[in-house]
Amino acid sequence: MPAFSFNDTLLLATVLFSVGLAGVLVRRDLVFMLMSLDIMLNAAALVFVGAGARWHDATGQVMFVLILALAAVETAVGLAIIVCLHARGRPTLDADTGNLLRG
Amino acid sequence: MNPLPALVLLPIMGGGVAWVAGHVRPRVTTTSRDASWWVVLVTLIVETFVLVMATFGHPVHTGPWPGHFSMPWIPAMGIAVRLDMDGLSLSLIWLSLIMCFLCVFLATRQVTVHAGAFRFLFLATLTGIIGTFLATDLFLFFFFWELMLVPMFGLIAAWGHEDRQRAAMKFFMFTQGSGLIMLLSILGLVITHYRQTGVLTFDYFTLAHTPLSPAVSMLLMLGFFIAFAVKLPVVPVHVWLPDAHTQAPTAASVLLAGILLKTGGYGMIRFNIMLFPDAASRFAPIAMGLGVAGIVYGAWLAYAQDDVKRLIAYSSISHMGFVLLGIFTGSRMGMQGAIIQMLAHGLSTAGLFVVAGAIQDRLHTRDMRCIGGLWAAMPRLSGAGLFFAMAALGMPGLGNFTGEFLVLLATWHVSPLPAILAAVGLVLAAIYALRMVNRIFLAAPRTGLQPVPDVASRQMAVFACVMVFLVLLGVYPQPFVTFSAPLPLPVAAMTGPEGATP
Amino acid sequence: MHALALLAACVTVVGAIMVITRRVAVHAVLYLVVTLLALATVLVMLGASFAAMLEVIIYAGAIMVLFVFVIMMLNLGQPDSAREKEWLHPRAWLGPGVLATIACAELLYCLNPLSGPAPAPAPITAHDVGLGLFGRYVLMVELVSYLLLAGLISAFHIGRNRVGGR
Amino acid sequence: MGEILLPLIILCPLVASLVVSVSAGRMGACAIGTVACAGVGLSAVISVILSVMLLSGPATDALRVVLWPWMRIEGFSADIAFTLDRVSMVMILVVTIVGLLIHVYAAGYMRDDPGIARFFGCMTLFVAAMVVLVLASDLLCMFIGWEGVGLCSYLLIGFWYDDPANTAAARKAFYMTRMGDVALLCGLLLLATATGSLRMGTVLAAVTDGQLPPFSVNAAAALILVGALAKSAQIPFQTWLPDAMAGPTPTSALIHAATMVTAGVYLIARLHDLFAMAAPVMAFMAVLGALTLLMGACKALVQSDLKRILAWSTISQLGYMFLALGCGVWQAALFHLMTHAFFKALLFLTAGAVIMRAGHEQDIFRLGGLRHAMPGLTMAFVAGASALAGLPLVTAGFYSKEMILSGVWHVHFGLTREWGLSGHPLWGIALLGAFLTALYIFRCVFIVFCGKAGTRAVGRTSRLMSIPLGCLCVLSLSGGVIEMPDTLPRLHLFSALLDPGVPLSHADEPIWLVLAGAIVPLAGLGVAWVLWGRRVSVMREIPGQAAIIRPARDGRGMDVVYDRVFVQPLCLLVWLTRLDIADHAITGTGRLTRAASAGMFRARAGVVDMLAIRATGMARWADHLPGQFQNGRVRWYAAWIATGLCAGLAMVVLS
Repeated sequence: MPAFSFNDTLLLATVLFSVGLAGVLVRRDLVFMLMSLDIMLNAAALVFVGAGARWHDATGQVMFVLILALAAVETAVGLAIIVCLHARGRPTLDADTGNLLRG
Repeated sequence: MNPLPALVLLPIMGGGVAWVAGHVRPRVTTTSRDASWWVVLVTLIVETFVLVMATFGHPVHTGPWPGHFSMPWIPAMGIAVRLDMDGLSLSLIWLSLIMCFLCVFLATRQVTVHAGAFRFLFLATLTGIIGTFLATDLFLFFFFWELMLVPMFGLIAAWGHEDRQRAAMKFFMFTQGSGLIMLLSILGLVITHYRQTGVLTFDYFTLAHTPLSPAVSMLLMLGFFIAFAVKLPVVPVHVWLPDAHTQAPTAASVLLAGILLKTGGYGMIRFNIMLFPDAASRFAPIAMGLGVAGIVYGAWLAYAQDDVKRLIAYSSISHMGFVLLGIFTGSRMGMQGAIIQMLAHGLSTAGLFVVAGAIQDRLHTRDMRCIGGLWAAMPRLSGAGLFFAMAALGMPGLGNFTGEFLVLLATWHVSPLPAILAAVGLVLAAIYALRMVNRIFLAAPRTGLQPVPDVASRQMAVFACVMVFLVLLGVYPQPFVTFSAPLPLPVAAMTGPEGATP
Repeated sequence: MHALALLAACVTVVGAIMVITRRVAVHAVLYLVVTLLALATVLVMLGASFAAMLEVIIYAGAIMVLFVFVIMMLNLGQPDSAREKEWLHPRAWLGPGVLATIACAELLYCLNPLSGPAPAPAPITAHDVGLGLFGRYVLMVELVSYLLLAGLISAFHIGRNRVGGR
Repeated sequence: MGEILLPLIILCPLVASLVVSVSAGRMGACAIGTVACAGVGLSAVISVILSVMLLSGPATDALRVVLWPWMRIEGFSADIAFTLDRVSMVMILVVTIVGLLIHVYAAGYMRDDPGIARFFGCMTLFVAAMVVLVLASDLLCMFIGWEGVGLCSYLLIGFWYDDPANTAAARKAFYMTRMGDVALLCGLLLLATATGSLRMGTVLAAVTDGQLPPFSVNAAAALILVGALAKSAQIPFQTWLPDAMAGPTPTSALIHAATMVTAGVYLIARLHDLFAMAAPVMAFMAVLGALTLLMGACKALVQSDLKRILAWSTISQLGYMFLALGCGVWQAALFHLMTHAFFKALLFLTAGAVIMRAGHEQDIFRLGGLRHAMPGLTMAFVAGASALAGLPLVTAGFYSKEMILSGVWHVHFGLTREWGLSGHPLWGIALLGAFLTALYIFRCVFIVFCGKAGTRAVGRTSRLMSIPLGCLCVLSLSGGVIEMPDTLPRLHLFSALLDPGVPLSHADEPIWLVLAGAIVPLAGLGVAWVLWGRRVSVMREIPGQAAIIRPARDGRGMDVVYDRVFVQPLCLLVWLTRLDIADHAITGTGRLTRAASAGMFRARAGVVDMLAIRATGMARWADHLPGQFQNGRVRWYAAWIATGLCAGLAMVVLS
């Protein structure tokens, strides 16, 4: 019996995804949101790889590579923003204060 | 060369040149005529020549009516640029041109800022109007119908008086909303035609022969009727007119009263009576009721107004009630009475608006309470005002009476009651017209007024022309009647349907 | 399910939970690194060794290091812990928590018909991935390069503005 | 030749009017006067020439000129056509000759008035409109004249527009006549629908050979009668004429005595065939005429304003004419119309001269004793007064009134089979009216000219004004000769003139009938002499006299009633609905919705206060939903995305 059936992968990915989602919603600090975001990304990547393994198709891993690239870029830009916010002298990294685009 | 497309495109091109001219040589002094004014004048003169050529030129007999022009526009949908001219549209175009000359000569004093833009919008409205009168492709008709509104909205919103934004918005909302209802019925008609004959076309003549069930034809007819009822202000939906008129600059309100209201009447004749004859006859009692209500209601409210322009606006609602009554009597006499009434109303109300505009330019107020008697200060202007007030109250011997008499006679043929009620409207018309005359012309002059210049003799000449037209229309209307009779739809299907079969 | 697989899955989940519950940013980052490594093991078990390797090198290695570097540089840790505590007041996280659990339950309920028992005997090697990557998806690789370039420029631009103070 | 001259009659005054009004500032007063008089004079001359031509020709022919087709539409055709036959000849002579005399008088009377150009513009336009009305052979063409005359009377009554009372009187006159015109128009519509054209010939032919059902004949006759009543200020519409005295005196003379007010009588006279078919309408007209006759005479008896006395006397004389028309003797009505035009114009012009010389004083009690100051005017006024009273043999009024009385005596209305109204009671009322007429006119004569001296008269009446007075004196005294009652030498020139076919003379006319008609005016003169002639006026001693006179004097009786019944509620209603109801509704709904949302917001705010801060966030959300929604907080968006996700999945789960 293989170590990890597709069913389990989905189970794990779902849990990870919802944990990441909770993290994004709960934490008001931008850094924590970024991290939770990464968890969610990984959950998605996991599903891809799981599917690839299940149907024995390399595409899963190709998508995995892309997600990695995406995560990299996303983190880079996120951190740049955080650095810029911090440099601007904002006391806290509260996501809610940055709401200039209010309707 | 076929004059019709030139007739439609010339004003808009002239407008463009006027706009450019307005920018190139901005207005030097208020009195001197600037470049854009001359451009407008030249455009109008050339337009008149083209119209003369169209009127007396040899009729091009390709289409069912004298003037015809057709060019495929969106073949896939069966939409073509079809322009057809018969007596009715020709006479209304002549009226539009007279209105424009009237505006150019008399109502240009207060347009000092952005004169070029003002002239462009003015001529754009004229294009929309002439297009509406000529288009016999329902899509093209709708296109010109909407084209008419936008520049007029601009004119009112930019050059209007104190409360112009609200008035312009109200005007636009009303006419635009009803226009959309018309679009629905146009599409409904085209689709039913397509389902039955497999021919997808917007052409007026082929669509006229679509066999419709009574319910569907009544529905489509109502769609058209609502759009034209808002334009020709019929009582419940007339609310935009008084505001639009009081806030519009003189030239715009002359154009609005002179011609835009007539497009409503024209539309009713062309698209209600001639397109859905049986539905129209079934709808006639209600329409005549609305007409009579309009007459009495308009006159009633005109009496209570203190604002000159608002009073004139309500009086034109009352006159348009006659037009509606005449159109729906169903007989040719009623139709011709309505057309004469439209022509006469155009002339008399435009005259009244120019007089009111002149008073407002000189005294900077429209409130009759604080305009004292003007006869002593401005005998010529007051004389013109008196003449046009007499025309407005339907003095026999002037155009309005001829129209009203024919409408009343046609209505009497149908049933005496609406005719009597409409005749009561005549008494109310006398009441408000004379009340106006006795408050601003024949009244004790207000003390403390600095001397006000009277109308220049040149402008009086233009007034005189309009007066002559009115008297001619009143005393010798026969040529106008034969000239502006709407030609009936050709019974046989049009020669070769324009629409492309998909 | 094999014991080792279970262990890896638990570590991943617990790590993720610890990430979102920590008050101090540095602890959270370290937990995140742990989670990623656990995830790599899961990937190995799925037979995607190449993916696991990438995960460890790029994700855990590069991105998380960047995270740690930024957090350390901006010493976001200590002074904010009191404020974080206030933010983590139950009233704050109750709503989203409930929301997340609902989402998770629905996902689980939906996904179970999809997963069949079928086994995955042969692992997918780097060779297959390479073929796929530069075979059918060569265009996507180019697009990804553009994405990275865009990310680079924007990160540089945002970062640089700090000096200008605009 | 006639074809050219006939339109000229209309063209001359029209051109004169145009010239005068266009040249408002530039022409001098006398130049304007001459142009106006020339215009009217020319048309008078032409009408005389044409009349002579007509009289020389055979009796029945008429000169018909069709200028151009007015309206040619299927179902209706009308054209601008003019006819000069015997009836319109009489009327055109009256209008143009009396008009000319009044214009000559007015040239002198209005010389120093600044608005003389506008005055003569309107006067000549009036004559032109009146001529159109008289000569029109197409009822619609007549309607142009009919309304034109109303317009000119409005402009002339409100001539001195500085005083709002004048313009109010002018408007009142126009509204009243306009109501009648609308009724007339409905009558014309009825006839046009029935007969397809409004040419008098076709209409009368269609009516006489019974193409119209009796009901519509009666309806048409009734509507036309209402139009005529309004124009001639009879019972229901009589309040506007006394107020119309606000205009200058020549206007009152021309319009409100000689021509316009008699237009109704002329119209009915021309359509007598139509009215002959409508017996009930004739009876109603006769009764109405009699009532107006009495009411006018009583009112005139108590007036203190000289011009108002003459106005009420005009109304009562018109009552005579309508009585005659009602009794079918339209020739008598026309004859009385002619003589009335002469002596009433004379009275008005003399009154105008008297008022002008007495410093614009119109109250007869303050005038007093003017016979020494202005002997000529006194003689003219007495001549007019005697003609009005109808003193026997010597005045025209006598003959015309005699003709009416005999006509009324012999009439018998067979309204219903058993009940018929014979002419005798009407004759009695007419006789009483004659007595009252003599009474009030000689009361006026004695108070103004005899008695103690009132205000001092200044200046002399210019020669220009006295010539017309002289002519009118001659006309009003000798005018009646051409039509003698039978007992005297058989001389029926006038009725022969009108329609030679029907011999009017009644063989068995009792002699005492004529005598009664002669004695009554003399009796009236005597009683007036007793009451007001002697030094001490007996009238003042009669106790309780004030009680009777005061309500009637101000002549506001019917006016007050009309005002309270019609005008006040109408004005109130108009004021109430001055805001456009439809407009009000639409702007109202707009305001309503805004108020509702604000109200809703306030209510929401009250409830939410109790909840926690997030709840207050929700309240703000209620006020401006979209703004609140995009509040810029990233997590807020994330939360909503998550909710969306849950919702989507829930749908999948549940379906």
